[in-house]
Amino acid sequence: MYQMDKPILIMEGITKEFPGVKALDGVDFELYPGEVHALMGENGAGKSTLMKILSGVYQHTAGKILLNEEEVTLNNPTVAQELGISIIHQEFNLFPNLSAAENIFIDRKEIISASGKINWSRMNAEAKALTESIGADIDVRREVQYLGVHSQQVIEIAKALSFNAKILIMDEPSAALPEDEVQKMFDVVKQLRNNGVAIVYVSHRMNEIFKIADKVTVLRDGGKVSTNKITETTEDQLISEMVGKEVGDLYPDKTKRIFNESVLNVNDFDITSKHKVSFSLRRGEILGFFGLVGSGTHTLAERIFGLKKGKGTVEINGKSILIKNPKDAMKQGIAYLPPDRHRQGLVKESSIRENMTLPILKRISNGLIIDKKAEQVINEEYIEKLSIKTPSQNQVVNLLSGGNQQKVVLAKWLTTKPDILIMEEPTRGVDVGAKAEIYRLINELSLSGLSIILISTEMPELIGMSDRILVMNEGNIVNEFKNGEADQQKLLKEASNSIDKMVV
Amino acid sequence: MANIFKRREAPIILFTIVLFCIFSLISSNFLKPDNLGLILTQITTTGLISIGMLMVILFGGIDLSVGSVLAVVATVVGMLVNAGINPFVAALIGMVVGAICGAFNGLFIAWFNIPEIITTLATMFIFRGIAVAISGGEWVTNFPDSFNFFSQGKIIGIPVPIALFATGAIMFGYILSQTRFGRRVYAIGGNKEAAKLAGMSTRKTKFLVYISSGMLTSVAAVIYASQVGSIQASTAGSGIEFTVIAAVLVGGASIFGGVGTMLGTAFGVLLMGMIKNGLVLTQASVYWVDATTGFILILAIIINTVQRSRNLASREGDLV
Amino acid sequence: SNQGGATETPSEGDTGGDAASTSKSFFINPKSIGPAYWAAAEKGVKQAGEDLGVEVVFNAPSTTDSAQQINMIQDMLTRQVNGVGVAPNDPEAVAPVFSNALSQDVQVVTWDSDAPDTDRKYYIGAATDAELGEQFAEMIANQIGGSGKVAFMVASLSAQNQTAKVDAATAYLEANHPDVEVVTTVSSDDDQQKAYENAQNLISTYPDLKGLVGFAGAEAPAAAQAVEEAVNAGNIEQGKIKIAGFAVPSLVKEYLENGTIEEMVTWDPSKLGYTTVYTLNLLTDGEDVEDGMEIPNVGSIKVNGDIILTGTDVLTKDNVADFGF
Amino acid sequence: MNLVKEEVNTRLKRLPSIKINTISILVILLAGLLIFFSTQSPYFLTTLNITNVLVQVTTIGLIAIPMTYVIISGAMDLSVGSILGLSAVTLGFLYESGTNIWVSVVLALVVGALAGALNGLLIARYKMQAIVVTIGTLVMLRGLVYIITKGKPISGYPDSFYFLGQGKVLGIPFSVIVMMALFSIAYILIKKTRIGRYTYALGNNEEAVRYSGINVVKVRFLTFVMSGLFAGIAAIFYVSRYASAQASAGDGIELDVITAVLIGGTHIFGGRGSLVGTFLGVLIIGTLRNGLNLMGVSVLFQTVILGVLILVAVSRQNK
Ligand SMILES: Nc1ncnc2c1ncn2[C@@H]1O[C@H](COP(=O)(O)OP(=O)(O)OP(=O)(O)O)[C@@H](O)[C@H]1O
Ligand SMILES: Nc1ncnc2c1ncn2[C@@H]1O[C@H](COP(=O)(O)OP(=O)(O)OP(=O)(O)O)[C@@H](O)[C@H]1O
Ligand SMILES: [Mg+2]
Ligand SMILES: [Mg+2]
Repeated sequence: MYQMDKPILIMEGITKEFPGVKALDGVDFELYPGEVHALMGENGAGKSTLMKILSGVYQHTAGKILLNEEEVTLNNPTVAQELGISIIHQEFNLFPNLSAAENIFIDRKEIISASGKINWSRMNAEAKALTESIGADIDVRREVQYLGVHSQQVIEIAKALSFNAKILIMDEPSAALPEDEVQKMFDVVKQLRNNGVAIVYVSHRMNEIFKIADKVTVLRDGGKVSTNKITETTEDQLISEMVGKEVGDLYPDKTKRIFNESVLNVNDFDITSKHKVSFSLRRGEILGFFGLVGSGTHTLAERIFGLKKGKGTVEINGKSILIKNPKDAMKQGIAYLPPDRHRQGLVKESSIRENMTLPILKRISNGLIIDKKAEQVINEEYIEKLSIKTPSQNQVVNLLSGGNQQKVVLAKWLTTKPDILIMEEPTRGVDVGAKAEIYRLINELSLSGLSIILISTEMPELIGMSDRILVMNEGNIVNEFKNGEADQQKLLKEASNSIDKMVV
Repeated sequence: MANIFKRREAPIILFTIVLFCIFSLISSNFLKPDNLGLILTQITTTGLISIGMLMVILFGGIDLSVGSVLAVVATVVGMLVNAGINPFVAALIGMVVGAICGAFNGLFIAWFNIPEIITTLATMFIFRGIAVAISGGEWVTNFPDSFNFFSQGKIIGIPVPIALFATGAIMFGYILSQTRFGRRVYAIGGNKEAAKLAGMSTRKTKFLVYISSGMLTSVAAVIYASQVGSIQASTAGSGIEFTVIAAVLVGGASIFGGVGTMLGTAFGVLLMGMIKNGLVLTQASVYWVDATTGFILILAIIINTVQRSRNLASREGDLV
Repeated sequence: SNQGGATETPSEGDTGGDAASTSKSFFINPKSIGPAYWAAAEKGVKQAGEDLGVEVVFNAPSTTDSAQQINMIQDMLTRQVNGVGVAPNDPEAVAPVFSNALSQDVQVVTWDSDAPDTDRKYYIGAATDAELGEQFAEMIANQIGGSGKVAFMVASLSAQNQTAKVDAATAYLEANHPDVEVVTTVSSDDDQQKAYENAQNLISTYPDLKGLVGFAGAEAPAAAQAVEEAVNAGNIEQGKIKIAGFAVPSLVKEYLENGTIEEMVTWDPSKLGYTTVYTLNLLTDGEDVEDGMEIPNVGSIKVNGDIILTGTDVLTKDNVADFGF
Repeated sequence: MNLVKEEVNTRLKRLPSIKINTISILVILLAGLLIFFSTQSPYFLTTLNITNVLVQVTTIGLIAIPMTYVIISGAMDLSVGSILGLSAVTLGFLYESGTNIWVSVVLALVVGALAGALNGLLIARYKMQAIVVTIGTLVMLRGLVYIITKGKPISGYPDSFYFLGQGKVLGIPFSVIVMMALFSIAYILIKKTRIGRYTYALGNNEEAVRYSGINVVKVRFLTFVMSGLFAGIAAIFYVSRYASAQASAGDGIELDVITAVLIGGTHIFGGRGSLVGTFLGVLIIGTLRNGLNLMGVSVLFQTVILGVLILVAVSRQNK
């Protein structure tokens, strides 16, 4: 059916210019049937742009694309789909108001019967079959807005699969998925590869690349740096190719840390009316939380920060405090870095300056008037401290790369001078260079006495950063791992075991 | 059964029924078949316009110009029938005129990317001026009897206005819920970017919706002219956009687009018509009519909101 | 500078363009622009401008909005017109701008709708609101045989000239026809469809309704249309519901002819317009109107103190064809 | 990384220039109107007429101030005209029934603010769609006005009260001074204070503001209270200027106000806009009306011209 030794796709000298920007500069890229080809690079390196060209969303300004040795013009997404190229975009592209099945088959001729009517039963059945083939169990008639993030990701994947694609592009498909779902997705990817589908896999997660990819291509500043067999390269080599220089250890040394006084005590604290948790956080400690989707880590964070209503008090520095809203939490020195910087973290059309001081405007106002000077000083301080790359503090955050955007959110919360910082997915979608910097920062902060709750679904990050890791499962804390005790298998096992077998 | 209550239209349908019962209790005349027929006839113009408005709102847009389009078409059709043109031919020409008005809106919105509310605010003024200019400021009236068909005629025993509205509602209800074009309208309203990535032409779809909306409004205009019997271009249909928008939104549509159904809209229209009729029938003091109408509207909105938050609360996710 | 086209009237085709520019100019201000009633009035205004060789500007806001109307009067005072004729949307609110006009030696009259507590020199109407209200009341009472239920239909619940007529009619019925019961008053807000639906709803609400009284131009045709439909549908008998009040002849012609309406009160708005310009012209020449004076195109007028009345007509199927509006 | 910098720089240059453009286009437009009308009418460019225009725009101007806030914050208030009517007749009703005029004024303002609070409560607290809610209150409050007045205008106020709408200070109408002062205060508030920051941020990304620990309900609530209060202020000047509180006062004014705000460059979907722009938008509408009136152009053509102006002036506001 296909020939493994002949490239199904050749992209030659692809150049893409946006007004004032050269996003891609003469990139060559080859793809063979039955391979998983990873694409890596820093934020803004051009990965998504290259893939959008391949899927007909953007048109290249120079270069050519050969499919099965024939030159093709991919001038819109439908053409690409008809040629067997389908893509899972980096950002979700779902219709929240439509059902899962409709999302998968939106605007497709296949589900229209001769009379022009949509064949609902066929569509729902096929959608169900597709999602089940990925090992997911979702109600395909349900509107997507009522589904959770991982179901949404499943739909994206199912949608891409529904085309019977010969080339499948996955642009950071794992960014929003917890570890166990990633596993399921990998099973699907492998199955597809065995069926001869060529897969482009874009990710910032190094461990995934080594687990799934056959080849890896690195882009830097819009140009191609290298293409290697995965067996012939190493993590360090990839990192230095991506960043353009050597990067030291990603994670700081955590061996010689001792903690005494506890800052935050949580006793029988309601996550929901049915679920209560207890734990304590000590000064300068990085306390990791691991849990799969629905485990309650996110709700816990929002409850402590007062974003979700509920009963129950926490004890801060020995005093019992009732937190009704974020203001109460901030008064107690709590800050919360939310998981989704686009939706929850940033006012993207405002400047860095305005974003950074949003939570502390009251503090830096003289009466009603904002003290511009003070604001600028604070901005300068944090832009430097966090080495945010920007020409000026008046830069609109929309124009920053993901890593720098994330640093702005972090800076925003550091300006509140918190004692306790809750961070959720602090490096989601952030490239390795920026990641290293963020880790360095987190570590420095904890050394200077800041107590940190680190909620993450990225296990290497948790293991590398945390002094202790608590695992949550179905709204309960099921286990605790001290520094050095945890590994990925153990974490996953605790997090995914059925609850009734657990003894706390 | 449980499923019925989960439907988005459930609250508005229930609310309409409750109000229906209340009016029936207060006024013995309300339940009479004649009166029920009256309500149905009276809602046909707003009803037909609401169909187009529903589609526009599904896109996340809004159309403020419908009243002025109605005036243009009613004036043109009225003058044509008075000039001796066959009423059906005149009505068809009216639909062409309506389609042109819709295309004009669509052009600015879909091709020049000017937000709906701005385009239609402008065309609301412009079309009204055109209508008055065409009429020369005169009343268009004294239509030939043959024109009465559109208000008093019957098709298989059903009054023509009701038949037209029902046909429109069923046809577009079907198109919206069962065809590719209809689902595109929902998709674009739900997520424009995703719709583009899925290869849909948002422009073409929008353009078509505005043309359909113009044509639906022109059918309403023909009924209007025939019912009212005289057209004053400067006032005909002015302010109708508020009633229509209110009906669509009360019917469960979201102003942010993507959400709303023909069934809900039909009930929204019915509710609005019933309030108007019911408040006269219950002999409420004339000074209280507006206040009561507004209050009932707000009540309906509140009920819709409660339903929406109940749905959201059932969202799957992180131990909500 | 003649961009106004349709409404500015520099006496097109007049004998001396120069004369027009050096002579007087008047601002004639209806309640709003657009409604055909005012369009009819405009004809008389223009005609008078032409006949008298004066410049007339006929303009108003597009809705019956008192604030915008006053702004417009103010603008025309800036333009230094010699006289203004106003049909006020709010009779109280025009007081300041009228005294302002007077202080600039601008002659002020009201027409169609009065503002008695202001500095206006004259009010020009077909008849006083009280007289009209009583005339309507008498007409409906007669038609229904002196007893039964009637409903009032007005264009606005807040317009002085409507409420004054309603009050007079109500009082007249109470005094002279105690068996006539006014069941309700409904307002169309100048919207024909609403007037039509109001009429339908009234017929449906009061099965024993005997009369509908229209107080403004859009009401009677809407009432007649609804009654005719109800008769055609067999819901009521022909002639059971009578219609009285004010009507524009051309709008009710077919209903008079087919018997849905027997008689109505009417007056020609263009005569009001003509008289307004004529009066302002006299006033600015230092002259005055006199009772019984003949005005060309209008006929003889009645002057009663500061009120000028042009008179009303009773419209029947026999004379409806004679009216040119 | 150079690439990013370069792009950032070109973007940077473009961004502020967009802002300047909006304002400068409006200034050019206004200047163009002034020049055009002064060639068309000798009465146009007189102190008297300019004063007239300024007085005439006070109602729209006063309401356009909070409307700018409301629209920037990503919402909409269609009920302002009805609130104006309600405040106006409240004032009239209270005074007529023997309340001291200044007490009546204060209570009328309170009623305006309360009506705004009702909108605010439903929209901010209970998260209902602003357009829908304010269509509801538009109808309901106007109805309330008719209940209070039974349709009759209420007039006859003490002379001291007429000073507000008709008096002058140093030759400048008092109402104009108040409008300018409120525009200035509102300008400072939106440019230099927290409230302004929150307003813009709310229109851009409400979630992010909430996650920043800011009480978004309170902020949004306040914009609606402010909207009601300013409609009340406009009502006071309205009654004082026209010496009458009529049931139809302010009917349909929301369209004028929104038109002015949109012409002023405020983004219909929120997040962007300015009070300077709104002020210019108000002046442009006022000048256009006045100039066309002086030329004797029928309002029917005036509205067509306004329609075309909206398309031309606001067409740059791409989504
Ligand atoms: N729509 C656009 N308009 C202008 N420039 C763009 C656009 N999209 C991308 N770019 C430019 O292209 C460059 C590459 O962006 P791209 O999104 O491909 O990066 P990426 O490698 O996918 O990054 P990430 O890891 O953050 O997803 C960016 O630096 C930006 O300058
Ligand atoms: N429309 C655009 N115009 C100009 N530059 C853009 C545009 N869209 C993206 N960019 C640039 O592309 C780069 C990466 O963009 P992209 O949106 O892929 O990033 P990201 O911030 O890394 O997001 P994520 O967290 O999803 O990975 C940024 O430097 C951004 O400035
Ligand atoms: Mg990308
Ligand atoms: Mg990215």
